[in-house]
Amino acid sequence: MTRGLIAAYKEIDSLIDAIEALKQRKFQRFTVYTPTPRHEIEHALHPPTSKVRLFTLIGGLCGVTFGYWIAIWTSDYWPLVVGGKAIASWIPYTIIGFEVMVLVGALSTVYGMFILSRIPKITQTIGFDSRFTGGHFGIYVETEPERLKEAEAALRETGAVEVTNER
Amino acid sequence: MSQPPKTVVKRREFLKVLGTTGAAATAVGCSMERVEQLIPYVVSPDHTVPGVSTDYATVCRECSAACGVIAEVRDGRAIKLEGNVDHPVNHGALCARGQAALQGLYNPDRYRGPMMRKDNRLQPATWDEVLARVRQGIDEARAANAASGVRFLSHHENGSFGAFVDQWMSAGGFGAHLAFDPEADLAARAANQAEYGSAWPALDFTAARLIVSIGADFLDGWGASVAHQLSFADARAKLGDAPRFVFIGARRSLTGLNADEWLACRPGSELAIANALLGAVGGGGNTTIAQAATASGVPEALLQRVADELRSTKPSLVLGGVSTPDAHLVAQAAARINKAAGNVGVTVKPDEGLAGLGGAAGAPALADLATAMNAGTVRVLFLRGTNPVHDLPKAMQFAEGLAKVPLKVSFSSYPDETSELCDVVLPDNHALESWGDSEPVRGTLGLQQPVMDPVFNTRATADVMLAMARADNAMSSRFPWATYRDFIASRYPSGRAAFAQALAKGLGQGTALARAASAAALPTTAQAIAGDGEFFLVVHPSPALGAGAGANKPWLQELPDPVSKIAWQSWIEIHPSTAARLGVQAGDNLTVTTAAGSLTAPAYVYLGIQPDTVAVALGQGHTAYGRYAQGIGVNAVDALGASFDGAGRLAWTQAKARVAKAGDRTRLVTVEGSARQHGRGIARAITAAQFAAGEMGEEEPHAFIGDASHEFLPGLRSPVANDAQGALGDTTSKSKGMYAQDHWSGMANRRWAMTIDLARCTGCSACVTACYAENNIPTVGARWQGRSLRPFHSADGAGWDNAPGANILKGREMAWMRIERYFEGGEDGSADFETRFLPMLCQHCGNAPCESVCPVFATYHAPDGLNVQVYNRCVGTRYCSNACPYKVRYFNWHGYGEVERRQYAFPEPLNLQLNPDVTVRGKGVMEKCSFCVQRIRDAEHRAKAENRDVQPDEFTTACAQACPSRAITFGDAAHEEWAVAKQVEDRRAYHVFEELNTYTAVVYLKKVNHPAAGGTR
Amino acid sequence: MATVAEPVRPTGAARPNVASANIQLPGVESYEQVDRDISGTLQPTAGWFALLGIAVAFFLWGAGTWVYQIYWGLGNAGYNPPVMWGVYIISFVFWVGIGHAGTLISAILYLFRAGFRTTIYRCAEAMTVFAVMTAGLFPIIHIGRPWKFFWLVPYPNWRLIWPNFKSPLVWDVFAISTYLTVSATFLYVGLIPDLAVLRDRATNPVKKRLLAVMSLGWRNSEPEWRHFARMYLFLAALSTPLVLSVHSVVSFDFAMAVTPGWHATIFPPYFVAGAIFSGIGMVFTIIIPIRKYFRLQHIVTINHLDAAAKLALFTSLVVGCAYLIEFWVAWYSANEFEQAYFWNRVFGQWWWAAWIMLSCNMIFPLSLFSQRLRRNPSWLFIISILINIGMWFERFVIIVPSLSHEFEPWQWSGYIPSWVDISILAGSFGWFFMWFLLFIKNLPVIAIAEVKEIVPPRLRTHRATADIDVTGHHVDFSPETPGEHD
Amino acid sequence: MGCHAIVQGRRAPIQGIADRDTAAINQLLSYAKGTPDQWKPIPWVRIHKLPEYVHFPHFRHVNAGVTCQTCHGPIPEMQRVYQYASLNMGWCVNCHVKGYKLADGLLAAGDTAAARAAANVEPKKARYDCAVCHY
Repeated sequence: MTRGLIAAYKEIDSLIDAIEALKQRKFQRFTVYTPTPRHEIEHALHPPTSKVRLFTLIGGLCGVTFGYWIAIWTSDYWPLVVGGKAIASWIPYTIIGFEVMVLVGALSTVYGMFILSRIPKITQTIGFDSRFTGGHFGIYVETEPERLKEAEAALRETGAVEVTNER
Repeated sequence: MSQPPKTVVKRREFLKVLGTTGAAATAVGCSMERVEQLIPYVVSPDHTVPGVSTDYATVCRECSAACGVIAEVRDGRAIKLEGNVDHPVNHGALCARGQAALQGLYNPDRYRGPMMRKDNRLQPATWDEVLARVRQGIDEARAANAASGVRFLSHHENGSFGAFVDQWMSAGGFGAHLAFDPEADLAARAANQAEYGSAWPALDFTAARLIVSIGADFLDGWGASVAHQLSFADARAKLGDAPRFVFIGARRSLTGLNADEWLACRPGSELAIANALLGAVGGGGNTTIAQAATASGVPEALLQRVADELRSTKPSLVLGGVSTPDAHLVAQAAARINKAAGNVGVTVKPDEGLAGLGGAAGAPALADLATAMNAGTVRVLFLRGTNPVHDLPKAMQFAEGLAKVPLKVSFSSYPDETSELCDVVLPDNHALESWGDSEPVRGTLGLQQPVMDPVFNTRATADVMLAMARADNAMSSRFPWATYRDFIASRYPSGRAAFAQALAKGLGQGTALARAASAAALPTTAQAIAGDGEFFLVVHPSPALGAGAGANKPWLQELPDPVSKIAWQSWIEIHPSTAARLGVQAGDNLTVTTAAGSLTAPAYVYLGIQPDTVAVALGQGHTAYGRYAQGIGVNAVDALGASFDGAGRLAWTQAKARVAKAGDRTRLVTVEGSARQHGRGIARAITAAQFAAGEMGEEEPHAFIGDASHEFLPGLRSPVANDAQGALGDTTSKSKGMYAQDHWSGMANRRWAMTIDLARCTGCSACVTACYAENNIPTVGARWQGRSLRPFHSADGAGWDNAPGANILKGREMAWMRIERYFEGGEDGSADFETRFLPMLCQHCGNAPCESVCPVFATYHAPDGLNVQVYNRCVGTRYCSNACPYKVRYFNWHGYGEVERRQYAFPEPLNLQLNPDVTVRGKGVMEKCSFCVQRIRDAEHRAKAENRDVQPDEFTTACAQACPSRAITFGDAAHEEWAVAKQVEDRRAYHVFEELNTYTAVVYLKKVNHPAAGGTR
Repeated sequence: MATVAEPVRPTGAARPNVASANIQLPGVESYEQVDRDISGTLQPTAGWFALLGIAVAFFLWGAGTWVYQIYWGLGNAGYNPPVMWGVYIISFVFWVGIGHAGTLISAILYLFRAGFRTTIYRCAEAMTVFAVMTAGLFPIIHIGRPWKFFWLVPYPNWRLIWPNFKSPLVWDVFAISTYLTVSATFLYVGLIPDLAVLRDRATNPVKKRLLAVMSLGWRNSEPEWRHFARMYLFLAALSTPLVLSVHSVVSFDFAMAVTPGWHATIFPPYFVAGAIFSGIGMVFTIIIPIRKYFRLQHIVTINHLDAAAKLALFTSLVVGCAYLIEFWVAWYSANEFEQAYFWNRVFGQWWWAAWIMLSCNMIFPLSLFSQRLRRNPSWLFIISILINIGMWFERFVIIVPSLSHEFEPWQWSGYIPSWVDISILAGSFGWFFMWFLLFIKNLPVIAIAEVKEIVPPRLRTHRATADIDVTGHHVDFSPETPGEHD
Repeated sequence: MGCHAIVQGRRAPIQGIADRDTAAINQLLSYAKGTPDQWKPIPWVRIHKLPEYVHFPHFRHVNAGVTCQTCHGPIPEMQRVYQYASLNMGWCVNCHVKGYKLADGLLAAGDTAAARAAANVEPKKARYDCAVCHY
């Protein structure tokens, strides 16, 4: 039985029209594919801002805390004076704090991106066509079987080069 | 040491086993996995507790002064020599040559046993074989009625040995015995004998107000250097009241560099000057100042001023010690000046004189011997401790004569040029392995006892001779003694029991019956300096190598010459103006040609020499004598003919020479970067006048914005100088751990520190060698230790840079302590320049720049003020050395401590000398002066064991202990009772680069200069 | 095959500038062509194998020399105390510096929206990773006991002792390892969409599978792009201070010591500028041959090079200024140690090194003021080589003369690198280019997805050559949609 | 430390402790046959070995009252002697910093009575400055 429809587009304005059409017809669950991020699509969909930044913030804070802590704790763990400097000397330790902040912050950012965009998912290719990484834009519409006709119509009249059933 | 257990482990072998651990003890890695076997003593020798040192008092035989030494013996092997504090000559000090005696003892090239010439090659033999051969030779001589053709040539030794040999020879009806010492200043001895009635009067520099030395290098090899240096330094330590010192000579030796004024005179003109001065003090003399001035090239006014000074200043001390053919006359004139100036008994003390210096044979006697040998009348020749083939000019034809002697018996312990020509070698024990006695000063006996069993299969010559005597019907009756020890003991005035007691201190009362020196009248004439060529050739003994005996000891080879700072090399000293005239750069090879022969060596451009003079040092140019001596430099004697002074000493300064560029170059193996301070105030001085006037003398020249306070005492009173954030200074700070004054360990209550008095320091470098000995510092200059130049090289070393000192050319010397020699003035090449010696070692800064940059805490600041280097933690980033303003950190560029590396610095059995208390550093780690932390810990252990605190000045560092100038003081600057704590408050005290805010623990005391009236330096 | 685009002759009105270069790609018609042309670089050629062989040979020679050095000790290198740091640390700083251009181009220029970065940043980023990999080796080669290097890393151990966090070398460990990790991550995540492209173009099933794993199942869906863009932005935001900090920390290795010539507050900015300068030099050295031999002139257009050349010129001016200020400060400080050192640097025993540095970094780059030369790839290539040489000697001049002419006149010395130093330096170039050559034949050297951004998408009403702004947005096409104004 | 001054030839099993390896002990005796000048040294196999760069004065520890067993373990119970303590740096430093508890030492030595008596003796600390052991 049918899950949804995959439509491939050659032109971006056709894609935008298709998005508009689907929106007008109150289709909720559809995914847009594009070989490269286009602002036109953003404007058409105006999606919420990504949550990645939270991961960055938390990661960064953990990093800077750990950086300072490891430096200060180890200094006091076995106090040895060098060059007549204070044993736990926070000024140079700022460098450690900073570097660890960047490290952990960056890694957690990437981690956040993976979580939010559900990758890695190596095997699942439902609702995807290999042309979408090439030259074609695409839309995958998921809907109840009875509305498939309506969706197909919307996609075709906006100029889809091809509409296929995904099962 | 996976070496199988011996069925019967002899003590000596056991020592070797131990030795290998010593060498394996590198910081590179722990070797817990290795299965080892410990071979203990079966029956522990007396007083020997494993791991605990025993001290034995004995006598140093490295020069004729016969200083008293204490040998530190650990597990049956001598690991360190220190001066005997009670000894009347050296009072506890010890020179570099004395320190290096250990490397003679453990020299890897010593004969391991008796040798005999078979198919024209010296090959190992048994004692029975060689003794039989010797007996056979003697019998043949007797059979041929030529017993008198049996001769004995020995190194002149202070003590009974000479008498013993004489007795032995006469008992056997053999010919005369000659005792020879190439370094002995026979001229001075003879003149002294004639004028004072004592071969070597005691010289009291402290009593003098003016010292005039006419070529007498009393600090480097002339007579008993250590005794002179002690007295000289004490005199200089009188600061404002110290005597002024004028040096007269063609070349500024180490002694000359310590003079306040140098009269650069033509070689051979010293006699004229001496006579002129003699006249000036009203002692007769047949030369006027004007004549002397023209003869010597010294400006008349200058000479006149010195003469007036000598007349007006009382008491004074005049010394004559030139090496020209008229040396005896110069010495005589000097002695007469002292008489006329009333110095005898004041600064010159004949009755307290050094004894035992008399009785050495002159070179003419050796010439006669050589003639006899060439004539074939010598049947058997015994040689002991002397190396005439190297030390005597070719013209004397000693080697040729030797070839004509049927049986040549050498007692030499080393394969030197002479013993290599002999038929039989009966290797002698080293002085530290044998019995003996000496008479350093009249009435006092210095007792020499073996401090350990022989390293090799050697026997004491005296014992061998006793054995031979007992086996000989003719002689046995006159030699009742079983061993030489009995012989010595039997002669000990107050009997054997007293003798045994005296051994403990190494000193006793009595006389060693040194043969009375012949007080023959001195000839009143002398040869002139002969030869054509526009230059005078001055040949002088090397302060470290002497006439050559020291050349097989890597410590002495590695020790930069105190004057030229060149090591592992021969060089020709030439004046800048002359060099410019001949277009000679430093390092250009020069060929010096005299009638007798020629020398080729790199030029060293030296301010302290006459423009019409070139100088070469003795000691190098060995063709045998072991791996460290062979193939290095030239033998200066090759340029000398058979010309002697009136007392029979070979005249080292005897010829004129032609000097030509050889065309090629040899890089000078020098440790000198720049010989000028560039106004950086590193070695500072103050004139006596300023000092008297209470001025400060030279100050730190730069005071730029951000310059730190010059108040450095706080840095010395507390172990750690306060840091920028003040946490260490803040008494309430909690995070100070063991650095808190009230910490339970109490470590932070001490601040180890050192003062170095530049007024005393003479730059003799004894401290440097003492440091090598104490701290297992590797020598890196040997020919095979050079770095590889090609990626592929064969095992035999082909493809390696085999130039001596290749590592030092790259600045890789490891001396934790170095003596920097800075010149002041004389940029125009004039003789009016001053020299400042500055011992530079780790300054143990309170705010050490090296510490904070180390990523792994391998160097850090200990609570007791030490700047610690932890070898086994070091990863070798060398960042600390970059940060160090004093450049006193040294890196192990090669595996000097790894047996399997060709750079291995302690070839067996040299490794037996390694100090078990100090880690042998491995490849790739940084090292530096530790303030002898092992001695600090040892003192703390002792104190703890005796349940007390470390007493003030209870111990000191190796350098301070050895210093014959007593210039170095070590101790705890945080406690007033320690000497160093008082020293740092001296008005002359300063820190090097104090504006860097390093709060160093090494404080220098400014040198005090005594310029001539109106002079500045 | 696409035809080579003629350089766009700029009109007097609209001169390309660094901020918004004329980044149009007239030679590119369609997204498919982008895929085709860029993935066209991936076919191995005989020439490539030859180059790789040479690189590997150099690398092996260097590695062998290192083993030799470890066995016989560092004495085989040319060190001449007190010159305790030599070729190895010079090369360390050199390679770290090279790395900086990558991050600058991929991160800082990204934040500045400098569009010309698009076609060159992938190369630069790969270069960064490999350069930092190379640099990371040198401290280990340099230290006396490399097998103990791990002691610089803080980890719980039975010795109960930790690294000294006050030591600039430990800062280095943190900075360099962070930098390597972050830039490698940056490179990889940037690659994910392109890997997806390759995956879907791949015919060989094994390769397809491998690419599928590497591309983590990326599908170009809009939400993926949304998070991706955000992530990319924050990575850029973190990398920007990171790249500035890394070379500042490296400069602290010197600035924190009291050594004359090192102990200067100017070092961090001076080093960062120098690093970026040298990095851009290396980018030219790499990108110019690539664009020529792979015929990518229509993608990496002359405008891009022109813009990059301006950046090189700018950093060169900064560096030159720093050189001059150093001398001025030495004079103004009235610190005679500094003065003596700087005099020795230019007129003393090291004059030759100093003048190589000054001419290559300060004087020759001035030629880039000429637009004709800026737009001449051959000249840019020559200049880039000169910059590489000059920047290596800048580090030489900073390290060796300072150490050889320090406080203590008695310890002044010289320095001559030995064959060991040279071999290992050569080996490091072999190592670097080995990795880079492997990279260009296995991964897209130009960011496919991002190049597509600046290629006008096909429109129903055929306006393929419509104007687009720097971000590739159609100037005259913005559908009226809600949310446009948030 | 003067252990094994006397070696007993054979000894029967007592309190369930097995018979010692008498063959080995007899071999030990064989080294001391005849008069002292015929004695052979016993090639002791080294079990406890510190790296050469660690300076360890036994007497300081013995004087401080550290019992042999604290570091060497229950030697008498060992059929074959093995290295009891790790002897690594952390092990040393822990004791230096935290201090040596006499009670524990005595307990290890098997002297329970004395241990109980020493229950509340202050732990004996030692310096943990690097240069105390490494120079």
